[in-house]
Amino acid sequence: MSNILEVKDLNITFDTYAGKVQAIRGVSFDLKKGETLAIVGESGSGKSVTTRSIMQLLSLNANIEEGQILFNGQDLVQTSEKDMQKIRGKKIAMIFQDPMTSLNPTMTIGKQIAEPLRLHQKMGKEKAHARALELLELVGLPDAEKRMKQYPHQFSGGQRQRVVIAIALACNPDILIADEPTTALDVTIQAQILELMKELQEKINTSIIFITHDLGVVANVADRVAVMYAGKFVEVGTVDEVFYNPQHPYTWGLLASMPTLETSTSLYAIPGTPPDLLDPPKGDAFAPRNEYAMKIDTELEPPMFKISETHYAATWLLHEDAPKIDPPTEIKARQKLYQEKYAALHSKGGNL
Amino acid sequence: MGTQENNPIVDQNTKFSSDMFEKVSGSATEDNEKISAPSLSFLQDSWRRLKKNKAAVVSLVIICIIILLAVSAPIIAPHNPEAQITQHSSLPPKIPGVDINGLNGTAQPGAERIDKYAQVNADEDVYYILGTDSLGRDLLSRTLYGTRISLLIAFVAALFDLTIGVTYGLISGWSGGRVDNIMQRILEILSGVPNLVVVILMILVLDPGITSIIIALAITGWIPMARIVRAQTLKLKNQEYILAAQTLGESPWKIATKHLIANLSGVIIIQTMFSIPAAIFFEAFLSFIGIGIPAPLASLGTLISDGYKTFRFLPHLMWYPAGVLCILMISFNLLADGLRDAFDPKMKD
Amino acid sequence: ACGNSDSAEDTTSGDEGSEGAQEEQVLHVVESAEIPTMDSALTTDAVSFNVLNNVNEGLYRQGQDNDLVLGMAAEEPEISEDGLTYTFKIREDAEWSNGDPVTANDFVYSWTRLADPATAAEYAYMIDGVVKNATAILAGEMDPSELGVSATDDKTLVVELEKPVPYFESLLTLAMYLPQNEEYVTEHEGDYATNSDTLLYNGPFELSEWDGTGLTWSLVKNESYWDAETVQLDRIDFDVVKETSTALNLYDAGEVDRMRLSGDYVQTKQGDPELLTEPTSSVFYFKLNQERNGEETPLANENIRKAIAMSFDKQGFADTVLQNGSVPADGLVPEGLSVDPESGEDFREQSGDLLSYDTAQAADYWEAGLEELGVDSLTLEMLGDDSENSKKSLEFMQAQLESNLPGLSIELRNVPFKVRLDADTNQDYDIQMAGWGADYADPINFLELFHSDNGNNKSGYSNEEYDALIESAQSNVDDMEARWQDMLEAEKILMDTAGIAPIYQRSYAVLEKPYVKDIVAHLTGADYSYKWTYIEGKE
Amino acid sequence: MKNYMKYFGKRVFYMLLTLFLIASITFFLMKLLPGTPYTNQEKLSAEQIVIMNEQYGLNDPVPVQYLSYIGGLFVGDLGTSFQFDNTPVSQLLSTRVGPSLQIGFQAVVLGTFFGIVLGVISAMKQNTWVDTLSTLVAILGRSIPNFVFAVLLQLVFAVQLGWLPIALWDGGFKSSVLPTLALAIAPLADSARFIRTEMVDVLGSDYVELARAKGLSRWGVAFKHGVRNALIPLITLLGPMAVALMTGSLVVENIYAIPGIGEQFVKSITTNDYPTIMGVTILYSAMLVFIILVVDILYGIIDPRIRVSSEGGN
Amino acid sequence: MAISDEKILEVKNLKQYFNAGTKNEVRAVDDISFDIFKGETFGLVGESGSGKSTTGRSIIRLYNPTAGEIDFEGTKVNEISSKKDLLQFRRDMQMIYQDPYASLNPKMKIRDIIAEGIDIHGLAASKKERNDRVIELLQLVGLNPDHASRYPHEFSGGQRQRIGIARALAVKPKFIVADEPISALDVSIQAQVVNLLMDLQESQGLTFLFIAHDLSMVKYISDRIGVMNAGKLLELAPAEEVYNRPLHAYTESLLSAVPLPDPEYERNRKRTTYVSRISNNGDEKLREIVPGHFVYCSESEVADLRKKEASYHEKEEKVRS
Ligand SMILES: Nc1ncnc2c1ncn2[C@@H]1O[C@H](COP(=O)(O)OP(=O)(O)OP(=O)(O)O)[C@@H](O)[C@H]1O
Ligand SMILES: Nc1ncnc2c1ncn2[C@@H]1O[C@H](COP(=O)(O)OP(=O)(O)OP(=O)(O)O)[C@@H](O)[C@H]1O
Ligand SMILES: [Mg+2]
Ligand SMILES: [Mg+2]
Repeated sequence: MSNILEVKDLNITFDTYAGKVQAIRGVSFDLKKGETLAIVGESGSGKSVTTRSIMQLLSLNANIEEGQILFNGQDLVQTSEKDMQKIRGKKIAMIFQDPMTSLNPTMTIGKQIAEPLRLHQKMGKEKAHARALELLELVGLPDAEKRMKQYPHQFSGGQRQRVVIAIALACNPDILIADEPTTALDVTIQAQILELMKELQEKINTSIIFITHDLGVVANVADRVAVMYAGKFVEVGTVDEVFYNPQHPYTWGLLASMPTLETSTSLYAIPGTPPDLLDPPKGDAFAPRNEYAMKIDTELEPPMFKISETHYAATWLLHEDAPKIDPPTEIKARQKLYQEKYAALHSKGGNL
Repeated sequence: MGTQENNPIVDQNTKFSSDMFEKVSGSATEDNEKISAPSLSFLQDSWRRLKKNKAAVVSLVIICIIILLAVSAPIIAPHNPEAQITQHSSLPPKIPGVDINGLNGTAQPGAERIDKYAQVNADEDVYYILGTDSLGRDLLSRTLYGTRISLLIAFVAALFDLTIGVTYGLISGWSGGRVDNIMQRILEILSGVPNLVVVILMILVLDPGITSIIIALAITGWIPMARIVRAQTLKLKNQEYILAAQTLGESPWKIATKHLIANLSGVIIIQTMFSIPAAIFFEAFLSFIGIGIPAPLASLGTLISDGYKTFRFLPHLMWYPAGVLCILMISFNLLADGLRDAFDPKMKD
Repeated sequence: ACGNSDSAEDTTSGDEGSEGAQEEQVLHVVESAEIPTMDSALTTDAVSFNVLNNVNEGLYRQGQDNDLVLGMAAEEPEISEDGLTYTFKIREDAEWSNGDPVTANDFVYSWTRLADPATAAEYAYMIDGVVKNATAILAGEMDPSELGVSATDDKTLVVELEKPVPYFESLLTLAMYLPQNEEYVTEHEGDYATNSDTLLYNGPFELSEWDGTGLTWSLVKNESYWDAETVQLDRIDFDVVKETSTALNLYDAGEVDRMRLSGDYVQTKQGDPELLTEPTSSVFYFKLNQERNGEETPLANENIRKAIAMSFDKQGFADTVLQNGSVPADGLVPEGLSVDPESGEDFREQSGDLLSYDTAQAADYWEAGLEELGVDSLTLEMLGDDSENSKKSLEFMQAQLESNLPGLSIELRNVPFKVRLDADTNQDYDIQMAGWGADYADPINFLELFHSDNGNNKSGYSNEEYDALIESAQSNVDDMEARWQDMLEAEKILMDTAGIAPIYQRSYAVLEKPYVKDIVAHLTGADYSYKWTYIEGKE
Repeated sequence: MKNYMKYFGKRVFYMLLTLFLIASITFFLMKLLPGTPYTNQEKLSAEQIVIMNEQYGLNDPVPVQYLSYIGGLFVGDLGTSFQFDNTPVSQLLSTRVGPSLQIGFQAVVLGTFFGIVLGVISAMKQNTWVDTLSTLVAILGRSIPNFVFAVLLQLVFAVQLGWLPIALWDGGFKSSVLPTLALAIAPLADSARFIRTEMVDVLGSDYVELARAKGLSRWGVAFKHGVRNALIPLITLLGPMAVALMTGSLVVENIYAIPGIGEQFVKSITTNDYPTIMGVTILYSAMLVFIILVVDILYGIIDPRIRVSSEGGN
Repeated sequence: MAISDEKILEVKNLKQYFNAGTKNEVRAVDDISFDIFKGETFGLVGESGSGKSTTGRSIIRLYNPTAGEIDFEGTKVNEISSKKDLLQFRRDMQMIYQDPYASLNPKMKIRDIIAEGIDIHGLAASKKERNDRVIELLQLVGLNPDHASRYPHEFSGGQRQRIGIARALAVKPKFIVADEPISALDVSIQAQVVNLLMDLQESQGLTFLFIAHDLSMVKYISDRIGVMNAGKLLELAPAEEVYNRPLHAYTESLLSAVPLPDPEYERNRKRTTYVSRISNNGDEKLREIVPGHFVYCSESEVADLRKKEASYHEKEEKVRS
């Protein structure tokens, strides 16, 4: 599979009165044609900023300090605004995180969905309308015909979110960036939407970057998963690798924090607060909250340690000199499952 | 996957001394509480941003200078603004030592350029920096005094706009329903009854002077502001953050002052800035029909209104006062824009 | 040179081709206001007077030398011994523009209409006290048909007067004394004289393209006018332009041939041969109010009044403020209005300069006055209109009075015209700048204003001797010279006691293209006659 | 729909009520004006005035005059002008209002259009020289009175360049150009400034970002999504301003010698031409209350979150 | 957990229609009734657009109900008129808004946003106390103290949501309507916030109306759960009941769609879909099937539902044994 998108050493800061917020600190990743990359991670770790930078839609006080964003080999950071317009919405579409404020309060929903169609597909008024209607139905809005004429404030949170999804899907983009697209949806509709995305992917080989906090959803949609913490990717791997064989203590913490339908005791939460990105700590940013922290963590930033061809994690625990530690039981259970599967696969000679 | 090539600071196989891998304990409680920057209030923040805006700062300085000049008019005015030297009537500007047409005491009423000062046999040392009017009064002195009055008018107009206008609009828009209906109908009536009729009736009962101007402004000057504030209030009052403030128990008055005004500041500032020249010329009109500033006092407004009739052959009579007014208005507006931007946290620092 | 004057070029070249040397007899003038009405009984303003004077004709009209010439009257009237009955013969060849002959009844009808209170004619007072029974009719005490005017036949008009009126003939040139065609007026009841299609003409021109409220109209030559051969202009186009600068631009661009100029604009044309001065019979003066709110004002003191009247530089005022050729006035009656019936000398010339500018004398009077009042300073209010000129005038006067009369301070009050009149009516002012324009060419028209009982006095001025002289001059037709002397005497008294403080007699500054010839300007009644006007030398 | 009709009906009722109040207040105030309506008042004697007042019914007590005037209104009779004898006020209005309407309308359309464009450009190029320039234009437009512009335009485009007529109304387009330009300054300045300030807010909002994510150009976003959201303050001011402009401006009409209503109105007040004062006032306020109703309805159309019809009240 | 049997909130036959009486009428909430007890967490789940937020907003008096009644601590919410009572009500009941960004004034600093309630109700004696409290709240929700001097647009989605939570907590209310309060938070911070909320509930007897989509979280936090669809309350029962013995078809379909953090499971999941039935005889309403477990159904269905409920018990027995 070829890479449709490559992000190389991206560094983004924000000017604020208090100083420069170092929101993205050297993020690199690639996205293959037709795959779904899920980004999970701490709130405020830079997921949205990363994806916005792909769209070249950062806020006024943002600076891309360094890095390249190669879309089919073209560096979007250097791309002119005019050329970006031809990419946005058509080749790369984005579902914004905040569906409530993302819709123009003074324009009917129908018009807003039809807009990219008319712009990129040069559809006539009626055709665009018909297609918009179809899209609304696809995202599961009942009474779509009537809804087309309504304004955003007449929609519930989830309904608006679906409208935003419809807009993003309108032009069958090459890359779909979905920033927490289903947070406001109930599980049945969420499932429908996820299926819709998968269909799209199958049909036109769209690549998807999917940001979510719902690890269940990640498990459902992702081919690969990236875990972000404090402006960095700390672990990247296939969905099985990350869920069944997580290596980074932060990933462990995440998996452990999830309640299941059976949980009844107090939830596990990673202790401490995320670092201040105005002045990121020396060494591993996660160290202060890491119960397995070592001296080196407070002094040197860990590199990405390779675990398999597809699996990397940035923690000194993977260093060959690091002491072998005992992950939480929940993680051990997962790893056990992984080893079983891995062994089974290995014996069959299959691929993960 | 190219990640590892770009990211690492050290290679993953580098060797370290073993103590590096010793566990450190209690790290989770590391103190995160340092406050890295002094925290500023919204206003302080705005002020800081304003200071960074060059145009606004320059404007502020210019305004201060003009105010200072106007206030000290009695000290610095070179002539008595009311003294008529009829022989020296309608003299063009003359600045000693400057020989630029328009500033050297010559004028071109017909085909030829003539030295007006020589024509009236003025002494060598007689000069009027901005020229004189048709009664031989020094325009510079009149402009200085006029600026004083116009600044006062500007202040009064702004005050009414910001008090009556904004309050009326807020109450009307916020209350909605019947209150709004009645308040809006009152505005319609106020603006429907011809101004001139009211003003003429005022002549009959009021003496000319500042009080009359203030009353006249109080009757109508603030209406556009009230309308605009009401409209914006209608727009904002259903915003989620206003609802949030309501559910916190914020009183309507506080919602108005804390939430609405901050978000209305743009239009309020602009409308205020527009109502200032409007008031200045309204005053000129009032003076003209007898209830403004009594002659021979002049304001910028009256100077301009009188001057425009003759601006083709006595251009200085209009352009200098108009120039002062424009500089004043431009400065006010650039400052206002600066304020508007300063109040907008989304502006880039 | 500039290539967009195509329309102008087209017409001139066309004319040249067809008519050769014969010039286009078209005049284009600027007017200052709309025509409010063309009903000669109702009209009150200069603009309609002017048009009426050129489209209609009364028994007399003002001639080229401002003398009285016969109009509709075929010959001078027969006047009875007692001076109370006039018998006029109407011209045989006088015709209305619809072909009807002008008859004696047309006068009877229009005068009766004027006197009928139901007409509500503002200028009815011009007939009041003149034609017999007019006063009673106006008061509603008598039927209009009782008016002392009758047609003995189609062409003979008999007029009976209430009392002898020395200036009766000069009244007959005025608009309200114009004839009206009864049949036509009754036929157009409701819209008579509201536009150029509902009017009849018996004068040198006909009005056309006037829609009743518009800013343009034209006069075209009336071919059925009895003296049509004298009339040379084919057409006069009027445009109302209220803004002098605009009019000036139009004039400079050659789009209009004649306009009035005001104030500051005059200086731009100083020395230009096209700038003319046109004297008028309007005199401006300060009314000095002696009694305000039932109390005497300092102006009740004669010395104070005199001091004020002599303390301002009238020439300086005319030169710096008015700039239009107006001349200082040292008496009430304007120059050029009328002449001594015996010597032919002008009233003004005979009467002389009675209250001239003299600061030294003024200061003396001032001292004396203050002493009599027992004060050493005074504050007086000066009232004037809100017109631009008036404002500047008052400012000038304020500076003059204050600098020449130590201890005097003047507060200025410029108010709209009606407000000033209101203050005048209520005698609620100290010093007021006012003026009077002649209705007809007789000094009495001015002098009677300050008779104690005159509605216009309103300044508390009252002088028995003066009143007696005025009363005798009002009705004396027997001895015109004695009457003249009375009037001279009266003005002297008014000036000696400084009942008013005269300022200036107004002139208009006018721009007129050199090729415009013989526009006759009048001092009383209508401003202009175009009957003799022609164009010559326009290339 | 039913609600809407009900609201509309109610508003029309209030409109008429407001109009009635304006007319009544004006009537009584106007009667307090000093002097008589007679042009030649100065020369009339007191008796003469009484006679004439009688003729015109001005001797009746004011309430009686009021009732008879209002009575006349109901049968569409606005009375007869004093300035133009015998001319019904309705006729005066109908001949005079045309040019004022035309010029005022042209000015509003022109000024608003270019004002919006200027405002949008300003907002898009915030804090650049373009922005400063457009700010200057707008401020000068508001700080220099329109009569100065009128005279300047006349001087430059008519006298010096000779492109357009100096003055004199012929009903054609050419003679309306300069007065239109002179009057357009005010709506231009207002539009430019208010659009700018609102646009700056709007351009920072999420939906503008989404619109850009759709691939719209910055300008496309500004015009398609921005302007409408920035219109509220503009139409608020523009409504009454349009009425004011369309009912004439004294100075501009005088400068260009236009037979408009503005100059007549001022004259009618200074000459106590009662029927004309009332006629113009009623015309003006009818347009005003109507425009304000339109503006109120536009609020809801421009921004559906504003529903003026709703009972409100918190 | 200390749940009393004292009702803190009673919702009776609440109807909330938008554009009532027009052809655009939306029956956002259509005749629902439920009670919330002091100290409990009442979870509200359901289809997107089913009227959950509207219910919450009606409770906190942002809307005037079209019909029905809402009693808070015994008084009718919509009839509170005296200033003092209203202020008290505003303090006792708070809301965490679904849309965190829109509910933050863009021109106010976070410090002032959070302190607004403190100021209104006079909960801080000095400027310092106010500031300390703001910092304390920020830390409670996992934000940095120096975030206090930033503006809303400078935050990530999850951070904004936490600001909203901090604001609601600032006035120490008795009752919080939490409308999807943690949807934008990463799981660790979710856990932290949920723990915090539950601690507060423990220590201060707080009551929650907790609207959410994440069923595992709802189940974890709630005592009782209501399931909504199309403006109606379809099922109402203790959390365990709803999860283990769902009776309404819609509830079952919801449960079948809950995603789990297990790729293998997800690849093989089967959802049951719910097709809304058109009610035919109109006597459908919330009926108590077993004590404490209500289902929206018609009289005729009650027997079947009871059977279904019993069958769950049998199954459980089997598993146990
Ligand atoms: N305009 C801005 N000015 C200053 N800081 C900003 C700005 N926008 C974002 N940030 C900061 O950048 C960091 C990353 O934000 P981002 O929105 O990418 O987070 P996220 O990973 O999407 O979090 P969430 O899951 O909560 O949405 C945050 O700490 C945020 O406070
Ligand atoms: N102002 C309004 N005008 C018209 N309809 C509205 C309005 N507000 C909400 N609605 C409609 O009411 C219904 C219920 O909306 P509500 O916001 O309560 O849903 P919700 O259950 O909170 O959904 P979500 O989970 O998506 O937030 C929706 O169908 C919505 O379209
Ligand atoms: Mg985000
Ligand atoms: Mg909701």
